[in-house]
Amino acid sequence: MFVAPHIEWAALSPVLILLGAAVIGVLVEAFVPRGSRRLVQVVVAALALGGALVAVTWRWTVVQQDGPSSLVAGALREDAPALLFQAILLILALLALLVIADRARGEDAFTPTASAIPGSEYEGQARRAGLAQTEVFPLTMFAVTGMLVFPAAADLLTMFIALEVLSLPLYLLAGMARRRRLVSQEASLKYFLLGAFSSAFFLMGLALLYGYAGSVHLADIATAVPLVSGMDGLLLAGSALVIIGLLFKVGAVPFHSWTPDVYQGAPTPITGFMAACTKVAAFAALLRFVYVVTPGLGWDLAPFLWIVAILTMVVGTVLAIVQTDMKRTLAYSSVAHAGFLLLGIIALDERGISGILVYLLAYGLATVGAFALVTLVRTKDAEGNLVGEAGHLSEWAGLGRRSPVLAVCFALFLLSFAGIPLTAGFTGKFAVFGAAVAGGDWPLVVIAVLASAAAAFFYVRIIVLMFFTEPATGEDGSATTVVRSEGLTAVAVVVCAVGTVLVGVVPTAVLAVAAQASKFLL
Amino acid sequence: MTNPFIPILVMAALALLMAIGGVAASAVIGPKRYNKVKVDAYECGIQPSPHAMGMGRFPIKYYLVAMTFIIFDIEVVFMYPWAVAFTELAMFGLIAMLGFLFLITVPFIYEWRRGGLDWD
Amino acid sequence: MSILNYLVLSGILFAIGGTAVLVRRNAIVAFMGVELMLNAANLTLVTFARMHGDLTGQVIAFFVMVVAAAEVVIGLAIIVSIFRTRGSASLDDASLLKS
Amino acid sequence: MSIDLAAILIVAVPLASAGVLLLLGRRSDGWGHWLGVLASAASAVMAFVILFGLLGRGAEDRAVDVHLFSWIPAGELDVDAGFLVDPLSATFLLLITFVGTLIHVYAVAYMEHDDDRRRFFAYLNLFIAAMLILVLADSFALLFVGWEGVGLASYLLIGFWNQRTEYAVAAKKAFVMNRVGDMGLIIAMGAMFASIGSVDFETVFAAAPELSEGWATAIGIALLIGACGKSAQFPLQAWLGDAMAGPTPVSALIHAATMVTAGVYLVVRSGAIFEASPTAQLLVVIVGAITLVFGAIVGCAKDDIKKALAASTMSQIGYMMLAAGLGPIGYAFAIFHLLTHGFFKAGMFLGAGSVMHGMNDEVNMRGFGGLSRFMKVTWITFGLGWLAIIGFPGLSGFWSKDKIIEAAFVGEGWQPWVFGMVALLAAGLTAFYMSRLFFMTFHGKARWNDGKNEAPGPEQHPHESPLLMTVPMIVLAVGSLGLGAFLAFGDRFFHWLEPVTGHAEHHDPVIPIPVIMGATVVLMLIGVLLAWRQYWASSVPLMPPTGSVLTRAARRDLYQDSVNEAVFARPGTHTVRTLTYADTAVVDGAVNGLGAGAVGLGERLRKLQNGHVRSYSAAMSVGVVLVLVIVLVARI
Repeated sequence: MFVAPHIEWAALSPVLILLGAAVIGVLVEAFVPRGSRRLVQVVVAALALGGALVAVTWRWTVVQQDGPSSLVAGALREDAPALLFQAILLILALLALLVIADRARGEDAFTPTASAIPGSEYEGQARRAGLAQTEVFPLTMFAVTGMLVFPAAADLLTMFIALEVLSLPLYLLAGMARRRRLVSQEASLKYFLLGAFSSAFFLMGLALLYGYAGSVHLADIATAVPLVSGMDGLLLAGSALVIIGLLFKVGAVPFHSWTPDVYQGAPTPITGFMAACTKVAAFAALLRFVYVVTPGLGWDLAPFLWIVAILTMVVGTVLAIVQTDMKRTLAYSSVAHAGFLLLGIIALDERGISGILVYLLAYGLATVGAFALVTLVRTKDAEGNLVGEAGHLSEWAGLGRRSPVLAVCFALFLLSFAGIPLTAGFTGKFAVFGAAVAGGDWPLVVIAVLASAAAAFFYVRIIVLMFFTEPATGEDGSATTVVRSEGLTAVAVVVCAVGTVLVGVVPTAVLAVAAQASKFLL
Repeated sequence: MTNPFIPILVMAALALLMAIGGVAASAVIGPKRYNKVKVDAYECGIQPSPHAMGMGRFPIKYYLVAMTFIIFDIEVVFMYPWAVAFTELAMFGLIAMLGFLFLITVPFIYEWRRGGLDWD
Repeated sequence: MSILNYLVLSGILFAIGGTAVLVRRNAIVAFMGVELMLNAANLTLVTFARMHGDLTGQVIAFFVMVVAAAEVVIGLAIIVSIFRTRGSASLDDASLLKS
Repeated sequence: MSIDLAAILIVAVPLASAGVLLLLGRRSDGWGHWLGVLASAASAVMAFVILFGLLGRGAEDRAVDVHLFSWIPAGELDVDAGFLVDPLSATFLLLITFVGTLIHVYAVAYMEHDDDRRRFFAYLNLFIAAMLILVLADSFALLFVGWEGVGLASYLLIGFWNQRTEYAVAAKKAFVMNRVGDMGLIIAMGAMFASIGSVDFETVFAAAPELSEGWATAIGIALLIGACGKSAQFPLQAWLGDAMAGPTPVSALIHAATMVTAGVYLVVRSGAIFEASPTAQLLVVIVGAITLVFGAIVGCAKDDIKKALAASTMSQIGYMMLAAGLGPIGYAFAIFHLLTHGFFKAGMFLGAGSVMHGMNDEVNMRGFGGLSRFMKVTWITFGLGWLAIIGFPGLSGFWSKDKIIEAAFVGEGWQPWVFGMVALLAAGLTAFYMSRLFFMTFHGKARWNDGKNEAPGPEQHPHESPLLMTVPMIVLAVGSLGLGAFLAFGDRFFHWLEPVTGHAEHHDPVIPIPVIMGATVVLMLIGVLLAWRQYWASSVPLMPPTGSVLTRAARRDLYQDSVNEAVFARPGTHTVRTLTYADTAVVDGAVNGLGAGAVGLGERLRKLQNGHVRSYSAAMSVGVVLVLVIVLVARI
């Protein structure tokens, strides 16, 4: 009755490497003395991400030769798009890791004692002792593991588990900011509660689809679509709920309300990591679900997806315009980007897949880079003590004159967000909008173009603020200052900037690879 | 053939009888002397915290143990289906279960080394 | 007994859970609402497993239980730490982040 | 050197120079400006290499496609980046690099006391490179890259003195209005892609004649919107006046000679599309005609010398637009006028800069007067520019403008009469306001404080500018004087452009040509005479006459002045006011309205984000329920 499944160890190697690193990370916490933990953790994590990237590249060549295959009794699917999504994820995670590990001014972005009461004597002692919450690294590794499984998940159960594996560490990481502990904890609570709420919907959708098809394999559900009649309700409601669960993760309206609060409250390096990587993973899963299961339902799900896409673009853009906090502005802009990406999902076209791949790469590079820069801009009080990150937009005024390099990089990322030609963002928008046009979704593209024109307004506003406005000093004598990174953040920013320019100026290679990857999904 | 549920019904009736009977008997027979310890809330034998919600120290250890318990207890749920299919899965199943147990042990070691199990 | 009854029951449980999340102020109770929703899904899964004569649904239910347990642990950790900071587990108090 | 290599170098050199200047930062402060000049000069040399390369070929092979690389090769969305060198783009190359180099030289002296001179030159070089990409592009996609590039450079240069808030605001206004135009271009590209499946010139223009009229009109109107944004044409003209906040060399190069003419270039280049849609063509002519009159009226009322020149630029581009909308018959005239205008207007802007240089950055013409004695070179060069723009027989402007007026009279029905009369009338207006500007600045009594008279303000010591500034002005003045005649002689310029613009059949205007010519000259003379009476022969009040306290002598002249004001200036002011109002209320309103609407909507939506988890989950639940209803109801 039960048959032992065949395990394709080689194909699982990227996931296994990361999982192994995460487990080793936990053991390091247990056995390595406090002083050397951080170094060991960073090295283990970086090696694991690099190793996984190599493994993914190797699997890519194998898949190019032998074609896609199913793994572990159909739980996972190894095909070109999945591998490419994983590669993008690993690159972005590696860059984000550099930012997470950076200790500008000898302090990382995380509280030394997440469990202590903020402002308590114990916390003060821990800070003075220079303690560090190095659990951040194994948690990050677990999250990346979940993300890596997400694009390849070929059944809903695997998808659900991967969703939880990537979410649970993020809930914790969101609450570990060094400064503004209350806000950080609140972000954590909100993220957790709403995340759990949305996964309940996902699970209910899973159950309904199981009831409809008698299986949770995406391929089985897809084949059942034309066959089983009389239970359309189950199928449609199930698909809708599963899609809603995924839309929550990508931050689409009206399931976006956690995004601004969590992005603002979480430690900034984590915000960058989660904004970039979660979005990549969730879109990968959404893409697979929509393209494999629901092509036959296009007509029924289209109104829903159209409305969500339009709302997401409009609400994200409009709310970004009225924000006064830098991280919140970027959060809403990420909501708007989710809307643009949904165009590629709706297109239901091969080009949609490659478009989304390119767009996500462009968006991810700019996001990691932008948040990395946000970590470096700090407020200084009248006595010259660093108080925390400069969150309010007005504090960014005149930055162009004080740290031109930083400001120029930030402007570059903003221009990429805005989709100005010769930046990666333009290539991405071009690819996605092109796919949507080819899919015949003209009205959506018109709205998207209008929304991105309006969005350019607030990106430009920030650039104007940085370059053409006098730096302001607060009433209490506080001022904005830029701290020197330990070097890691600088490396990450430079890589992101170079990547953004390269993908914008010579997108040929990236587009070619993405086009290759869009061929055999299913 | 009698209904297979009858033994369960009988079990339930007996359990009910014991529960109600015990309380009733102590109410009828037992001596009635009250003191502070008796009227206090019962918290698994530890000193009840004075005002659980609000002022005073929060019994964080208690929650820690509860969480540890929940997670390790629930993981065991996977052993039941494994036990059912043990023969068919044979060596593969054994190795897989050992791997699973190892993975469970890792956080246990972490908790132990970081002092999560020290009571004070 | 018809399969439909179980489905209706799980639907009701799901709705009760959802309502609890929406109306209860206490973070722990709201969270219990989420757990109730997960269990409603479990009931659905088991019901369908029965209907299809297939074990997948039951196996999934096991997985869901474990995931729910993990969620409980993390959720409690977050709620406890925020409670210790603020002395309250009310969701409405946690509204520093807005607009 | 081959044309291919020259075409690549002409862009690469200024781009590299800009990069070096920006990257080296303060380290290159000492010599950065000369590097900028050299880079621009090198481009000019390349432009001549290209010119002679093309002249060495037969008229038919004067089109070289330089393939650079495959930019976005995504299936059907195949976009190659390449340069197209043909007589039209070569003409622009010469204009941009030649005038650009002169202005670079001028700016070395003009910006001497600015700490950020190096950065200024970096931006100028960046502008040159972007503008060259714009005119060299062989597809709308690459053209768009240049289009955005010049927009960016213009934005950076307008806001160069960004320490002053109003300048930064002006820069932003220019940027936002340009974005409206850019949207037009993007939409045009989208429509091209939808209807033709490509955005490169060759394919699009080959397919244009077969295009259905609906598509052609849609693309044409979208392109026109793009052109209006960049060329400050009605109704997107408002930014140009404010753009004068930038340093004067910028106004000369970008906002007179080159960038603002990009719209005309776009319309001429896309001629094939406009020819497929008479509606779009008519719209181009109407837009040109409206701007022509609009700019002229505004020019009559402005007291700020740079703003008056800006209004005149707007008006002259209106001429070019009008010509470009007339079809093949007008293309060559439009480009011809663009070329001569590039010279005389740049020369006048430099002259204005020279005047400001000598007058402590004063821009109010009511505070000038009688400067001809103090700035001989400036006076003469500016005078030549003035004669050229009013169309004085023999000078550059005469040849180019007259052709346009004649062409406007060609056609059937009401159109030649209306557009012809507008073009004719505007020639008179042009003569009036340019003479007003010239006389108010250089002639009449000195109205500035020379230490002896009772004029208010600090004492002024007007002086001629250094050689570095006067030499470029002289060169441009020579161009204003002779370029028109040189090119018009034997129609050589029109033959040169023929491979691009196509051969235009000769048509007779509805009025005989000598009559038109005569009328033009008469109107011109009337305009000059009126201006002479008002601004030279009689004294000009220091304050604009409305509601100001004036000296007794000025008060006596007020009557005369107000007649003049009533005839020209007051309606002008009123029209300007109304138009400005319409501009603020309608166009800015639309732009701001979009912004304000978004902000209002945002403020409302913001309330939903109240920080309470429970309302977030409520929003999600409502979403879920709605989704289920939509999905399930759609099924039933």
